[in-house]
Amino acid sequence: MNSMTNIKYVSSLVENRFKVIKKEIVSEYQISFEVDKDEVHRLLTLLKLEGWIQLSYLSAIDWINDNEYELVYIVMNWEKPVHVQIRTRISRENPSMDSILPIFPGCKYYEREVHEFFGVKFPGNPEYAKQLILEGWDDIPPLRKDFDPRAYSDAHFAKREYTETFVNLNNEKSKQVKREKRKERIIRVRKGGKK
Amino acid sequence: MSAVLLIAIPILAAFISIIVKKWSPYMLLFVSFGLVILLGYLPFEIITIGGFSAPYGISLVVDNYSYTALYVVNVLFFLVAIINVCNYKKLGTILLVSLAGLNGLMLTGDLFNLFVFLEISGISAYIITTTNKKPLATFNYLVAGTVGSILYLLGLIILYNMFGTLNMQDMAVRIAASGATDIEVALPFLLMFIGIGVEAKLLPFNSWVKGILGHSNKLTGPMIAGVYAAASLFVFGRLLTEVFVISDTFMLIISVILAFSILAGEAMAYSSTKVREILLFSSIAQAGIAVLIFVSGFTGYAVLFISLNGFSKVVLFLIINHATEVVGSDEVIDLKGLFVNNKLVGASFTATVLSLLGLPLFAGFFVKMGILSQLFSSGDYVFPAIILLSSVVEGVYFVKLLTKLWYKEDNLPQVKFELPLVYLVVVISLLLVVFGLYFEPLHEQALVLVNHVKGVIL
Amino acid sequence: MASLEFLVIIALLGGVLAYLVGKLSKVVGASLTVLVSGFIFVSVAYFGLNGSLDASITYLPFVSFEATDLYLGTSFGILVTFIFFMVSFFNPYFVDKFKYPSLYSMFYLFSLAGVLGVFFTDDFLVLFFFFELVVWTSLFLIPLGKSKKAASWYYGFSAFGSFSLLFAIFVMRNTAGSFNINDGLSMVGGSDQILVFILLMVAAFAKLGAFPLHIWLPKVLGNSPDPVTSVFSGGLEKLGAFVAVMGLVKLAPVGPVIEAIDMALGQYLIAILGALTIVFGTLMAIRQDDAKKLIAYSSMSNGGYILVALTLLNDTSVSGALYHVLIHALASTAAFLAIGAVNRQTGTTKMSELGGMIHKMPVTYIVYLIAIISMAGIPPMGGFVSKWLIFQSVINEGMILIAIATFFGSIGSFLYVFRPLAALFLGQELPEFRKVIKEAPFFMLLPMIILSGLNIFTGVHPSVILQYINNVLAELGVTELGITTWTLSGNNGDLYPALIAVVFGVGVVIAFIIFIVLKKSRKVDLMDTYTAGNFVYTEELLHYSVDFYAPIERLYEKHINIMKDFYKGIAKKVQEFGSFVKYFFFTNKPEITVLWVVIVLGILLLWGDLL
Amino acid sequence: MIISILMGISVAFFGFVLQTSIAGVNRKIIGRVQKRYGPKWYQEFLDIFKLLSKRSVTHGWIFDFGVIMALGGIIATAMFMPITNDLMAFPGFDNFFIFVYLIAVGMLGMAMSASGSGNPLASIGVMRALTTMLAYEIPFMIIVLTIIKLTGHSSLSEIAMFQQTAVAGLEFSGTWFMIALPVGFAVAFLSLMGMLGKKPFETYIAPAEIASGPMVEYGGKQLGMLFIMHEITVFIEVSLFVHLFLGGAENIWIFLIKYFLVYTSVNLISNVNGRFKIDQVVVFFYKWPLLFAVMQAFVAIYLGWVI
Amino acid sequence: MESTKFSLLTKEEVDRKWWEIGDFFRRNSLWMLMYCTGCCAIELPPAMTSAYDMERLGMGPMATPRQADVLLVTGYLSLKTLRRLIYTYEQMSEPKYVVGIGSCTINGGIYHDSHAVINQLDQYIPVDVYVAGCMPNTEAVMNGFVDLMRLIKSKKANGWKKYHKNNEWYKKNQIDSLGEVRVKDEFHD
Repeated sequence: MNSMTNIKYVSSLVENRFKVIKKEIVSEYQISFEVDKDEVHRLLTLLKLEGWIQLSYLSAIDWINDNEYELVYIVMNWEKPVHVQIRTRISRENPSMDSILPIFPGCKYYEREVHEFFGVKFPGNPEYAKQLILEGWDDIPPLRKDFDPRAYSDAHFAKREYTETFVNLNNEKSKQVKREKRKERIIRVRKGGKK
Repeated sequence: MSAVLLIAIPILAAFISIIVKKWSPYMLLFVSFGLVILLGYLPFEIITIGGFSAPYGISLVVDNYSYTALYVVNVLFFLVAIINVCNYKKLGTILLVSLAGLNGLMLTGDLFNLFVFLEISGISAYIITTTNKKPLATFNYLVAGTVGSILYLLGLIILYNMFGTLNMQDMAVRIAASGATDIEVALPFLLMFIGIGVEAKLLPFNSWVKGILGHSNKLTGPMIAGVYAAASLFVFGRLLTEVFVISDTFMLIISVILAFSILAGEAMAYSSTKVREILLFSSIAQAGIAVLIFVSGFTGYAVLFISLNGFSKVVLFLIINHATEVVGSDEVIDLKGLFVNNKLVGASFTATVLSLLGLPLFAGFFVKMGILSQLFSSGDYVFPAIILLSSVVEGVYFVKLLTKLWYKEDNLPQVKFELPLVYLVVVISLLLVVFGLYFEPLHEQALVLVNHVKGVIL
Repeated sequence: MASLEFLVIIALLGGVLAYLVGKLSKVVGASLTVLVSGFIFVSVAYFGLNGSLDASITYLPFVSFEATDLYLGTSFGILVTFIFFMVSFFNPYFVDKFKYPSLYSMFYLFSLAGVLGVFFTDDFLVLFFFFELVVWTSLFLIPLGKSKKAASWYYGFSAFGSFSLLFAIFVMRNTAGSFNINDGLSMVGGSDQILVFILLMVAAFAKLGAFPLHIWLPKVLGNSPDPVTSVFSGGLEKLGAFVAVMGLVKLAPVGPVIEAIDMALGQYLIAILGALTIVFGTLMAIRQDDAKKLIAYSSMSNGGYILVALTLLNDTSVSGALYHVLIHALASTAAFLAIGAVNRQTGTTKMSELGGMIHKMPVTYIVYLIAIISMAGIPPMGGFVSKWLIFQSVINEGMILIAIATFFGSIGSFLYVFRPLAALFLGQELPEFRKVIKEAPFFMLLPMIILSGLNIFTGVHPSVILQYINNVLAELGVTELGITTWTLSGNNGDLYPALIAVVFGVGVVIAFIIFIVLKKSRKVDLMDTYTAGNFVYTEELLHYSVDFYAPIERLYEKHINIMKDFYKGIAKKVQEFGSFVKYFFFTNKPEITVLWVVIVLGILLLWGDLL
Repeated sequence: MIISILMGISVAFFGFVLQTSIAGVNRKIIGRVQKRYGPKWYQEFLDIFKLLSKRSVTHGWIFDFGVIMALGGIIATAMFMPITNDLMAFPGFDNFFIFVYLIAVGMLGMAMSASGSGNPLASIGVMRALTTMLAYEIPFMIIVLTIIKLTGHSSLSEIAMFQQTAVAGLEFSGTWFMIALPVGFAVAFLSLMGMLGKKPFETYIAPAEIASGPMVEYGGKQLGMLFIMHEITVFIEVSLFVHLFLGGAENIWIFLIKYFLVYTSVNLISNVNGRFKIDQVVVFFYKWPLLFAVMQAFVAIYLGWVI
Repeated sequence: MESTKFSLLTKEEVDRKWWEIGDFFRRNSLWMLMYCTGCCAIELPPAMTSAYDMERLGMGPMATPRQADVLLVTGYLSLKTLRRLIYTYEQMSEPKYVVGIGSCTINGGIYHDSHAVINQLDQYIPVDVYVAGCMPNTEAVMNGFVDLMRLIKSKKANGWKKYHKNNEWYKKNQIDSLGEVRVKDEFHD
């Protein structure tokens, strides 16, 4: 059972059941499908029944110029070692996606993280709005493309001001001379000269 | 003023009361109270009815033993009668007849006459127990009672044609003179033993006790467990000390029966959850102990033990039966917290129980000490061990019962004890405490009875 | 010239009077117990010490006392009456919570009367009379507390014990002819002596709560109200010790002598059982969550010490045992009173629910600290002296297994006495107690302070009391312990307790000087502790008191209540036997009776020719 | 009386100075074992005095009183300790049980103030310290029981003298108990490591697990005083071991050498060991050490096989 | 100068004398708190091994802030770590020193533009010695410790006094960037 048969098995399994917008074999053990938003739940249930029992990761990508978020679900099968990525696109204005808590209970924290960093709502997961990592965050979700961290950093954290003047050591010869002498001495020692 | 009156007056009153239905309860009270007074002037002598001498005539014996027995039975009877006279009016005559039968049992010196009185008191007992509204139990009691008395009669007949006489003293003299071996005499004595054993509630023969006392009411409980039990044990004592000659095999069987009935009685009491059952099984065990003392020959302390036991059983059964009537069931759970509201009755109940257990400051302590010291002095280690072990078990289940009855927080059983019962119960428990502290009079009484040698009349 | 009989009557009448007064107002009735027990203690102690207790009898009918050269009885008597007097201070404060307050004070004084009678009599029957009186009067004190079943357990065991004592008394009477204690114990011989020895030991074990018969101790001491628990462990257990002294010391050693350790087999078996008591008590005490049950198991293991010491029969061991009786009484009463004070303020003694009592109840804390130092046998307090004496004799006899048990017991006692200290008094102050709790009232503190003062005194200057114990030894016929005014001399080395206390004082002074000289440190709130950077706001999270010795408990968790199941099994057997007989004999069908009559008749008939 | 008390104080002070310097030397030896220079020999003194000079934190009167009681109890125990045959503060009263139980006062003081500090880690540390004490104390006491039974004395100086000179009357006298009771010596050495809290049995000051156990909340002077207490405790336990098994000391130099050898060997062994889990410690001591201790005691007392 | 007689030292002189002696002990036995906040902490273990041997200088790791003298801030400080760091710093016993290791403590280093990392440590807690370098070499760290010891000797390492003197300034800075120091989370409410 090498990986190729698994990949073929998965792609055949998904393609003839769902309208796959884009299929891409990412690597020897990873394949990704882009599917419409409302087919995601059925697809994940099917994959789970077929043995993809572990939800490895759930994240979002912010396509700001398409004005869309792309949610990525990565599921893993222990018997047939293939990572399957399920990608969907959701609109960027008040983004929301039904939670997959009933299918993969593990998604509880991922969804909280995605909400905290991207602002995607997940109705159906009771705790998606709770604060997870950022303590007392008062700005827009930080991982959105339109968020400028540098501005935030300048606003909140005082920076160290450096005066631009160059200080030349007044009566001390610059260190460059000392470096050449040391280089010669090393070459001389290497040639077996006196120290 | 001879002892015959003790039997004659109640029977006469019984017949009169049939005619005058209305007054029978007051006549009952008057007669029983009169007898108690009469007992004060009773001379110690043997009355031969109609002048016929020993082998033929019937003789009534009034000696120390029967005097004490009469005293205890009559006082108990009177007490029970006072409490129950108002609500058991119809039973006036029957109670008078039973009083006559009991007095006869105590007095008679003649074996056949004993059988007659046994029948009289038995029949009146069966009728009294009908008030329990449990016909099957009464029927069971009837059958067992009659079987017992018939066996007694059979034993009596065998003895009669062996020795030709019916009089106890005469019989004892003849047995000793005839030099009959123990084995021959053993069969009639065993028959008589079983006969009386049924009435005295020894274990294998007392299957009627649970039915009767288990569903007893304020009259039958004290009457059967108190008065009749004391009477039958006195009769048993009379026979064992006067007449029986106990061979060692016969002794072995009896001691097995007694030991079994003591231990089993306690175990059954430990395992039962109804309060009346606890009391009746513990009285079975106490009956076994009483017979045991008679068999080992210490009449003095046995009499004390029986009378104390009688009084205590009357008190216990009165309280519990009254509470059961009011509450409706005698399960320990339902009676839980009974004494929280009526402390006086509870205090006397506890005092009686503690004296039954033989704890100090109560009369039971010295009686138990007396019994044990005599058993030990006769060099027997087995029976005291059994008695002590049984009293440990008895102590545990009585303490469990007491803590349940005294301690309960909410919805206590609403039980009101009317004045005469409370008065009687408190007086008896005070008596127990007084005799517990000041034990001299009982001790002399016991010594007087101890040197009551077989066949010799004081 | 206080006559003993007068004292007993005072106690009984005092009880009745306390009952009547108690009917009017609970607290006055209870404080009457303080007066009566105080009067009795003072008269017993004063007259007992200078030996002028007269034993004439005028009223009580069959009672006969003996007080002249009865040092054993007087020493026990003074100790137990003292404990009763100290504990009675607690009565007025606890009595309003009981269901039957006036009954409580009456039975309290009745048990005091019983205790008085037991120690001062020379006649076995009188001893048994008062012994039983103590049993049933203390029986009714127990249900006033939490559990009702504890009373029946208690009665079952102590009735078993006292009835075996009664059996032994009558067996001795058969040989000695009279109920006198001394010649009863000395004259009995041969197989009777073994029987008497076993029965006396059963009685002692039942009353002391030693190994085979110890089930009732934690159940009763754990659940009964606090003054009753202190009276039980301080006073009533000493009856068992008294009977143990009679059985082990006055009675000649029983059984063949084992030459390796030159001890009689009977004594050795009792020593083994004593050792088992120590080990079992310590193991069970370590895992208790309820502080009272824990101290109950500790008094069980201390009872084991007394038994082991009594069996060795040389001067250090018997004096050690008697001294340990005194020390254990003082220390465990002080500990129980301290926990009682906490119980009265907070209403619970469960360690998992308590914490930080020291901030509001410092005096109770110090009393408890001194009590546990003495219980664990640490030098400045009395426990060290008695344990030192016992170790001297155990090592001198060279008994390894018993030495292991005693060492395990003394180290284990340090473990389990520390557990309530840490869980109850120290640690975080739980918020619900912070506002409600305040220090125990003065009259509750008074007995505790007196007891801890005595704990210290018995540790610093023991020879005063050991002097008195010596003439008890002389009376018992054991060689006396070598004492000078300040030092004790054991088998292999001598001890100068006052020097240890002084040196300890010097050490503390030095440490205090170091502490004072240096910079004053900054007072910080208890919640401001190192929590590895987490911000913790609730006290419960920072208070470690639930299953304190988890690593040790895990080792023997599975077989804890072997003995409890054993006794429950017995109770079940009796019940089954009862219902079996009931089922078999008591049916409503009359023919069953006739059947049995015929069977018995058949047996007799067949008897004739078979046998 | 006053002179002997002053003598005692000086013994305690001597013990402190001795042990602190030897501990410093040992840290240097351990350094050299790990091929590095290791700290100055008086580094321990520097640490202690640095701590004493800092301004620390207190959690209430019991927190301070416990430290004072601990240090006081340990100083008191050290005052009883005999250094050589004749150099001791209270001749005749240095009973073995005083040491075992007075150390318990120190332990109780520290335990009290640690759990008084309100930090759960401290209470867990105290619990572990007491559990390990229960474990290592029993085999040690059995071996000491045998020694006391053989010598007939329970005071340290007599036991030491017993081992030094062969007295005609007593059949085992004259040989060190290290040689006379070899198995006992091994068991006692294990218990000594438990007592000193050295590596395999260092469960109660486990810096990684419970942040140095009872010492969690101690800062400046309290921690300094506890360090002094720890040093004096080590002095007591090691010199106890020296007197019991290595035959005490005729003069001060022999004592120093024996002391140094024992402490360094313990330290070296402990530095190559990991740390036991708390359950393993209890189970470990109740398996082989207890068995050997009992066997040794039985053989020595009843069968009299002493080398 | 009226008399050359040995004049009694005034109280301040005595205290100063004691303080100098205390400084001698404090600089020769510096205990560092094992609180590794960022990636520069990897430099500390080599400092303890035989190559550089921190113990030579009398330095050693200690488990809790109460016992430690030196707080090593190694590497970048996110907001959450800074809150815990301030709480730990306040728990340390006086006199305490802080050594900022790595350029992230100096000017935010490579994370200077991140929303989560602070840029300048001494705005929030007083820092005695900085060791520059994005992961400074162990020698540099050891050199930093030696500098600290020299500062203690010359009585210039009084960061903790500054923290007391202008506490409001520090507190204001902390509140400005952190919002609040003692936060509640879902587990310890």
